[in-house]
Amino acid sequence: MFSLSESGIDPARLRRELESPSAGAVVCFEGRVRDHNDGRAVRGLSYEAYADLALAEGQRIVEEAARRFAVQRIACVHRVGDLALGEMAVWVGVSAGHRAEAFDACRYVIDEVKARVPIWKREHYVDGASGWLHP
Amino acid sequence: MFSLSESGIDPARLRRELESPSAGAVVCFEGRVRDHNDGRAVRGLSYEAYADLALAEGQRIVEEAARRFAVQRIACVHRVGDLALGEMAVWVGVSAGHRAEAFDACRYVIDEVKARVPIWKREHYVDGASGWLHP
Amino acid sequence: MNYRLLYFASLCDAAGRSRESVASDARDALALYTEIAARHGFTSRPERLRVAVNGEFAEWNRPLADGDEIAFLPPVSGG
Amino acid sequence: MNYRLLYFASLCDAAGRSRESVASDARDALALYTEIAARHGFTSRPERLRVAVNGEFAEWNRPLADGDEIAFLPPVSGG
Repeated sequence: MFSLSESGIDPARLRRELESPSAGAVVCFEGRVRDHNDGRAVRGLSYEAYADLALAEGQRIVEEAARRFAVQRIACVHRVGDLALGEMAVWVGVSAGHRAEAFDACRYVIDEVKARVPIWKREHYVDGASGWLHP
Repeated sequence: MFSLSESGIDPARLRRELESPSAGAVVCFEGRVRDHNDGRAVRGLSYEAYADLALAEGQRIVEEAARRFAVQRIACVHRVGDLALGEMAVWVGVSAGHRAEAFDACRYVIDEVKARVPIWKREHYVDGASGWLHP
Repeated sequence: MNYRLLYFASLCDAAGRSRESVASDARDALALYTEIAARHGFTSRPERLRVAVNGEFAEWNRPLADGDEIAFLPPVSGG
Repeated sequence: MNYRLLYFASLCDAAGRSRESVASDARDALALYTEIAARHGFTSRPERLRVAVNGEFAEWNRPLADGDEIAFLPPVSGG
């Protein structure tokens, strides 16, 4: 399940949705707002999403991961709007019978989300400037 | 930091110890007691450790991971004693500037802990039998 | 034909708006982008962008229909 | 020489105890294991085990000193 959130991500709540009696392994990834990027001091950032397409593409990625890897549950949430330093920008959680699949599926989801989901980051720098990141 | 715990693992508390303003990525692994193994229904398990050596070897693994990968903090806790279904047996958390290193270090720690740290699992089966797992 | 256009991130900044309706003779996404880029001064070449039509990714040669909603998408940077 | 022995997991079950002190003429870890395995009926061949001396992993040919604490370790199964 892929979703967008306009407010703070609650990993404990999301984590509970991965519960399964046959899940021997859970792997979670958190992406957070760092205090620097490419040598510039960052004071915060904003994410803008093309929401309809982001939700559809995020869900496709989750379903791809579920087909490729022997996992039980997958959840991914991406923030939109303004984030302060240290806030969670994205969370991915995977439960599986065994750890290899949990790691691989979690990595797949975050890699593909970053590559494909129409979300854009604007960094706000300590020096007052800001800019969109378009890799 | 590697430790053994005789009581339930609290991932939220452990997670807070990984905080760092320059950490853009956090990866956590949880190993949990599954309701089956090799086709047998499991009702719980016990872990026995050679505590002195387990702590020394676990700490060596954490330090190896810190040298090999560009990470910021690493923590690992392994339970000992009796565990019920669904309880957390082991937790590994890694914070890093970037996700590749966080994933790789987390994977390294759990793989090496399972291979090298003197801890043994006794499974208790629903049919009343129990046995040590010595892979 | 009448199209609804959506702009995101740097293209939104360059266009000075997040959406607009346009009347255009362009019959595919690439022709429409060329026309719109000239009007708003977009400097990104289409190879750097992706295009979506009616909420789904599409090819640049995708024929357009009256009333389609088109978005030109800068390289994404989520996560 | 006097040695302190620690037993874990299946070896603890087989020995019926988790520790004991022994007097032995064995001068290295392998000789000591051979002697102890015969006494307690351990069926594991030493290649399947690891040995630790005084809380650190050691080689099987490690010479032993009076008072050493020796543990024969079954394959681990943590995690």
